[in-house]
Amino acid sequence: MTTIEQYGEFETAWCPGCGNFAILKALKQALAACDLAPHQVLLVSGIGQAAKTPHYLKANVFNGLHGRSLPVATGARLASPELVVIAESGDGCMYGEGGNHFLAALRRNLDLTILVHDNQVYGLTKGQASPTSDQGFVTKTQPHGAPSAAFNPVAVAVAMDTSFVARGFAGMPDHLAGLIAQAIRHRGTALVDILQPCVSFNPVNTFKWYRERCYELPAEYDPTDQELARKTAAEFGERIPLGILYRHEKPLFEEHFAMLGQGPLSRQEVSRPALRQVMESYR
Amino acid sequence: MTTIEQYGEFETAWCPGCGNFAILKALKQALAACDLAPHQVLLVSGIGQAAKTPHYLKANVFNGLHGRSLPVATGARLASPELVVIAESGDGCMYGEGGNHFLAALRRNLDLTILVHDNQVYGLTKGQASPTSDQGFVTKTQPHGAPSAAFNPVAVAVAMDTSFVARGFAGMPDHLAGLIAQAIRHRGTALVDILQPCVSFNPVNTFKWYRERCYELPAEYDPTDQELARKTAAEFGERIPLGILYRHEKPLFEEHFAMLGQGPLSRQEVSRPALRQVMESYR
Amino acid sequence: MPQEINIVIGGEAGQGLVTIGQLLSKVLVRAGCEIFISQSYHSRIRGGHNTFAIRTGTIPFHAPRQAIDLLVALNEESVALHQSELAAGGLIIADAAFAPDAAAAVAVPFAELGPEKFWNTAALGLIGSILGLPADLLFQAIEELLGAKHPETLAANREVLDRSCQWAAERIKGHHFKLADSRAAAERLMLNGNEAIALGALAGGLKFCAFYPMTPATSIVLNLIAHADAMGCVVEQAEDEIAAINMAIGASFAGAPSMVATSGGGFALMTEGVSLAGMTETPLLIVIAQRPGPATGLPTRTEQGDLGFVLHSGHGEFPRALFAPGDLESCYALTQRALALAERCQTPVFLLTDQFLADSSRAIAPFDPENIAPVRAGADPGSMTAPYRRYAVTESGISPRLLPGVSEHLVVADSDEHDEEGHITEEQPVRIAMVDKRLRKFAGLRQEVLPPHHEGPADADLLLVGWGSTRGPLREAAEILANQGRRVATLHFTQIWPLVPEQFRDLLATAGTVVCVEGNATGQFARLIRQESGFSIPHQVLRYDGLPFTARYILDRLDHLMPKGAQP
Amino acid sequence: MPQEINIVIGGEAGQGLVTIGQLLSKVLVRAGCEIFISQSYHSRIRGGHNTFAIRTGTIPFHAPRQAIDLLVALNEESVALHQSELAAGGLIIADAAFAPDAAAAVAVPFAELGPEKFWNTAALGLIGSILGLPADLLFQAIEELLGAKHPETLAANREVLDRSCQWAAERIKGHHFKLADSRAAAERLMLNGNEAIALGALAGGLKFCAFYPMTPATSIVLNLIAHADAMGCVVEQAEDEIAAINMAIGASFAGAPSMVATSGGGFALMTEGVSLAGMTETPLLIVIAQRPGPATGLPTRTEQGDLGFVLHSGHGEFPRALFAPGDLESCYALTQRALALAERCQTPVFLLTDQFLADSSRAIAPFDPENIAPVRAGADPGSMTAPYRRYAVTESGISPRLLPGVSEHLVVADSDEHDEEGHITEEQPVRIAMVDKRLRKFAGLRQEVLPPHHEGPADADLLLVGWGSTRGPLREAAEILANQGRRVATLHFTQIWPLVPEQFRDLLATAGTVVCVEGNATGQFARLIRQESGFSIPHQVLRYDGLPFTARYILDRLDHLMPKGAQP
Ligand SMILES: Cc1ncc(C[n+]2csc(CCOP(=O)(O)OP(=O)(O)O)c2C)c(N)n1
Ligand SMILES: Cc1ncc(C[n+]2csc(CCOP(=O)(O)OP(=O)(O)O)c2C)c(N)n1
Ligand code: SF4
Ligand code: SF4
Ligand SMILES: [Mg+2]
Ligand SMILES: [Mg+2]
Repeated sequence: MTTIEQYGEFETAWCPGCGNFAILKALKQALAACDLAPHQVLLVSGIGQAAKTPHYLKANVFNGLHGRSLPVATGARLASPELVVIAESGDGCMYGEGGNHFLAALRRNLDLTILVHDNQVYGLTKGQASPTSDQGFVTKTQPHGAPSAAFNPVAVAVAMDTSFVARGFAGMPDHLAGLIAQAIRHRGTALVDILQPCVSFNPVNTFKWYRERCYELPAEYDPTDQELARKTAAEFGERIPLGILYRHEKPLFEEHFAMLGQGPLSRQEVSRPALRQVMESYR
Repeated sequence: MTTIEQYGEFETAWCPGCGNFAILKALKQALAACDLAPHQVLLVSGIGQAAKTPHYLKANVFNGLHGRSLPVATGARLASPELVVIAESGDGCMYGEGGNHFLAALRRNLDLTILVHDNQVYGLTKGQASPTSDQGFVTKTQPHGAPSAAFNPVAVAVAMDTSFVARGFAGMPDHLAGLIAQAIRHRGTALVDILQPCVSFNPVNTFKWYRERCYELPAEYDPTDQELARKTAAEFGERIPLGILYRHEKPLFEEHFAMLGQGPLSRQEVSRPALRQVMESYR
Repeated sequence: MPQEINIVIGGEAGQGLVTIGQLLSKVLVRAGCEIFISQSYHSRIRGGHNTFAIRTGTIPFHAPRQAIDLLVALNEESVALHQSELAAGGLIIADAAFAPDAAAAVAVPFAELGPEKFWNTAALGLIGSILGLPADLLFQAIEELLGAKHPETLAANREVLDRSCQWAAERIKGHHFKLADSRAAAERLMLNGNEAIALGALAGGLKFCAFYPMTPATSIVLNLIAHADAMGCVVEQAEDEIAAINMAIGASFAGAPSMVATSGGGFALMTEGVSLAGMTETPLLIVIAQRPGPATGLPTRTEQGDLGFVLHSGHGEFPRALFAPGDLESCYALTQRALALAERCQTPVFLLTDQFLADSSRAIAPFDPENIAPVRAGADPGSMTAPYRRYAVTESGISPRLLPGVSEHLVVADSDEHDEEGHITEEQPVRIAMVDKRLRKFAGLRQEVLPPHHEGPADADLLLVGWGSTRGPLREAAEILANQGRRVATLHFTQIWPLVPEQFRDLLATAGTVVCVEGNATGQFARLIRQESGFSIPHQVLRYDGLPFTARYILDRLDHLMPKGAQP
Repeated sequence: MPQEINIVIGGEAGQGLVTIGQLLSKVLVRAGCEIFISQSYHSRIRGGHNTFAIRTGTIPFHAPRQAIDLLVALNEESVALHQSELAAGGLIIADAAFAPDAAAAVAVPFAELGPEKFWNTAALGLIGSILGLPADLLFQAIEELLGAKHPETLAANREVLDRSCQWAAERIKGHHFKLADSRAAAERLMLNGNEAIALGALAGGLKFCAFYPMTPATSIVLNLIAHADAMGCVVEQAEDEIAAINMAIGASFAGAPSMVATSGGGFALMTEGVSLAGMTETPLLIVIAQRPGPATGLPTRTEQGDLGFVLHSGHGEFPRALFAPGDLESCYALTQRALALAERCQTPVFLLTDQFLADSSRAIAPFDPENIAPVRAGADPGSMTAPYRRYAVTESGISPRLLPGVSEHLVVADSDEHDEEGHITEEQPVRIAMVDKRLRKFAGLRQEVLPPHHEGPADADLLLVGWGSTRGPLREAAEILANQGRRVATLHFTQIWPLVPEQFRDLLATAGTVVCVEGNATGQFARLIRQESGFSIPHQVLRYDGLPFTARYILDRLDHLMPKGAQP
């Protein structure tokens, strides 16, 4: 039985009051709840404040480039099907610089968990608009307000028939821990978009702002009903639904690769007889 | 009054029987119908068979990099609001390599037309799966069939509340010409996904295959009803809807830039008094 | 009275050290002092150890100094980290709570001077009085910052300020930090390198900039945005760096003098676009503010490690120019030059700076807004004979560039190899003609290369070679040695490509000991010099810990090269 | 009987010239002939002018030849384009419809030989009989292609084949194209460069490849995919090149020997990832098949224009190695070496090839599948003491690499500057230690550099220097000159980085005239040689029209360098 303590306590570089602290705690809680030991887990992140998270708990870590957590996670997952792979980064990383990988990852449906700290702003670079910034959101780089419409990740994920689509809120850590645990347990690609107040650069979308709008999906909500999911996922503004918006099983990407049945590629020897046959084919 | 002849006739590098011929003709028809002279139009493309299209009619042309037609079109449009800018390329170019630009362009809503020759395959590179290839589509590079789910561009565009979303078919050139003309006339970003049989590398999605499935949206279909549009856009398989799936007006991206009111940036002088004031501000 | 004083304010991000530093700088400038400001900070928003260093006095400075005269420690860590750097006769100002008990330390009872939210004002008062700055000047600066909205806050600040000045006047004695009054004009611009680049760009006729945020380049764009409406410049935050450069290319094609600004990692994503600009012959200014790599490296520190990468960036072969400004004045001037050159030669031109130059400020004589020659894009359609050929083969290699939509001439640009009209071709003779045409532009570029700046005797015993942001420390080190009677010279490059060996080979050959000073671990510029001139620079002083060069750093490493006794 | 014959089949894409060519090649190999095949095609799927050239005879060939002995023109354009290249005594085979009326031309009434769909078979028959190849061998090849499914089709083919052989035997006389029988073993592998690279990769232990399609690299991956299941190798088509390299890095981190394959434009998008591999010290093989740039350039042609770009790719500083195979054997061997080196030094290693080498095939002695040493990723966790430190500072600079998940040791990799455990740091001393550690690996790389291959007298009058794919034409040119009694030597590099001047400086210095031969317009390798050795190669033979070098091309350009009379 793994305990949250096994994941350790580390000093962070985050601002006091940042929503990231609650997300970090929820993640540890979820990993413990899934009874995973640190060495069974690989956390892959990009660059940003959110992307520093993997440094703040015990696990295998690949902290790569801004925007590129998903391809690295994909490669690692394909090389080592025994690893529990979690890609974790910010909204700018996942939906901005990494937008194309986000689309491709949802199409692939690897057994992979995607956690997005969505503070609707670029934090580490000091407060530019991000893809999820509300249209009109005023920053130093967008003095007349963000000119583009906000990206709604869950709406797009549902439209792409993603296997598991959820939204959580740093202000409700236990609910969030539950979502993350279910995402990790889900067989397929699971997206959890996490509303995360940034106390330094997002004066609009504060804990209070989210609290006034967020509501938990009712018990009778059926996450397997895609049409309902499309409608619900589109909702973001006066009211913001939290919970599992859409969930259904589909074939895993891994199933297309027979050799992944034999475990990690690092343990698979090169077969001389097979190589001989390959060479023969060029006769 | 512009005639289709003004757009000229050129020798192409396409295979006999390719769907691109009909698209080229429809494009000329639409431009003439909009009474645009060649020099008023800028065609921006990427790399691929579709991306060669701009070389085959009279117009201003920027034939750039694979996947990058949209950013180039965006820059050109912002520099010269008098140009009618059309980004035209293949499914691989727009939804594969260029996926992140596709998302950003839909969020921006510039007055821009996006034409995608969607042959569900990488043509110029000899037949690999593209983002829109049906899952399981067998190619030399996907001998066990395309492992990822197919990308549904119109479903994503509707989910992103794109201003104008349509689907055409190279097998119905007049209907297609009508769609393109409306897309060009539409004030905002207009996406036309064009089903384009590739006779050399796509033996599955042939003219016949599409004909058996495509149907025109009925006259009573209301393209302003987003919920209906979401449902309709999701339809691709046994039946494939053609026409304007979703349309509504929203503020133009250009409106956020006051200086674009003064016409092309190339005609705007640097004001010494303004520069002096700017410098003063560093006192 | 000292000719210069090096003040270092240390504390956590969020403690307001930048506010204190900026207010103090303003006052110093108005008091007619020369100043040089350098900042050091961590890649985080709150916490971490940051410093704001002001080197001030009666002579102009172009580099930071290591030895600290006045250390203002806003937290205990600052004392621990910098105490050892204190100069002889140096002073530490710290709260009584954590002030070290050392002769050099002044334990300040901040609590007694005022409530915590006014401690910045208190610190300003203390420093001001130590430096002998008039309290009114100090208060005026605070007024300008807070505005007249809340008179009661202002009054409270005034009180704390006076109390602090008083306290210092009484308790801090026997230190000679009163600044000699200086002749420097009060009417100067306070600029850092990135601000100077932004001004240069706007003065040079920039009309479009696309960017994706990246330290230390972002502040260039922030400054463009602040003046975008006034100057009629479109600035757009792109979805990624690939989009940024392709947008800029599209805008430039359509007639807007355009630039992108980024750092190494973001630039890596632009290299395909660089090649596109080269092939389509689209003018483009690419500004790269370097930070230590590889990969994410040290995001908020400085390095000169991307020279080779930038110089060879983009697949295939096409002409380019690369500038590396050495001070604020050249940031302003070279940015304009680069924009003009890009338009004239229709090719990408690079401006290479770094975090040190980006974030270090000086008060300098104002630029003349009348004395500019902004770029105008494109040729006159009237002069063109039909059919217009975008890539007409010419002797100079430069083809007439029309803008799309401004006339009935059709403008066709192509990333494939193309014929004169811009259409795809695979004809070998056309290919050869086009490659030759593009490369002929390189000859043109070579003709207007800025020669390196040589200071000191041609036959110096010691020649210090450098490029870009190292200019200040390089020259200061040379001056120090010169003052010790050594025959020393400096050779500083601000145009890195093309290189014209005739401009410097003799200087390298005739000098005694030649040392290349650069901010990287492998001596990239020295390699480039050998590649282009065949001359191998025998000695190197390198720095790659993320901190800027200082005269001291260079001199310490020159020691072993110098005849004993002649030690600085 | 001629020692060699150069056969060129020309026609449109889609006309089946590749089928004819491949069948003919198969038969020639079985008949014991040496062959060298080179292809040229346009960037389109149908139409355009393509050629399939087979140089065959009794001695091994390593380059194409310009002069054509037997031109098989499937369309009129082929006659027009190649008639002038016909060698003395050369022959043109063309349909009566468009055969030129020249002595050298044979007008074939294809219509009489069979229905159109069998004309490929007819052409094969004609060529076969001209070369004196047994009809049974020809038919056997056709049988293998069509399979036994449709006996009637086979019968029809046999008929056309015999009729055509007959026709040729009667009508085409007086030509000495019957091949001397050769000793070459029939049991050989028919490979092109990309196939040899794929085999090398699989033999070397490759377990993961991510790619985005790009000519001329795609066929490497196609060959990996064809054998992926048999060899247990995961190959994934990524959404773009950025994803491809980051996936490969992720897979390598997790223990799969990994590679990416692309061309210049796609590689440009990978350069940030290259820097990531350097910083995280993740083994990675990067194969770049060059084509002419800039930008999209000439997608289906050849060039050596990306050397400088690849060598300097990635921001910041980290060690790397770069190989450039010169023939099929080294494609196979160097790919294995590169994979092993990447794993041992935990850094990116490059393999630079080009369209010419990629698409030219030879029949070579089979490789020994037993004689391989596949890479095994990672160290033994048992040997590790806790806490495990991924980036432990060592003398060699190489830190013990464990794989995540295989033990309880936690593996932490970071793109920021990091401490020994892999966690973000901004400490200057750690930064310096890590830079030094990474760069120490370069010393290791330098110790196992493959020396350039030198052939001929050390004090030759003429030394031809080249690298990568030019090896064949370079040596053939030298042989021709040697046969004319000139003292000529070649110096060919297959490892381009690191360069060890001690390995070649004297050879350059002692030779008479030194000429660098490379496939680009600016002499990139010559510049590199000067940068590393200080030696300036005075003469260059360059090619940048997209076509491969031939001995003839080189010799023509050497003329002016040679004392008159001594002309080849
Ligand atoms: C290629 C590249 N471009 C830009 C950057 C600079 N950068 C670092 S973090 C960041 C944005 C972070 O925003 P987000 O992903 O939302 O994370 P947050 O800091 O808000 O948690 C940017 C633009 C980079 N490191 N690399
Ligand atoms: C950066 C880059 N990667 C890859 C390529 C190679 N490439 C050229 S066209 C193409 C795919 C074309 O597919 P699509 O966009 O669907 O156009 P189509 O040929 O099917 O019309 C690819 C991968 C390239 N030119 N540049
Ligand atoms: S900047 Fe925002 S996101 Fe980053 S740590 Fe501070 S509060 Fe959190
Ligand atoms: S390959 Fe396909 S898309 Fe390309 S021209 Fe031929 S048929 Fe059309
Ligand atoms: Mg964010
Ligand atoms: Mg396509």
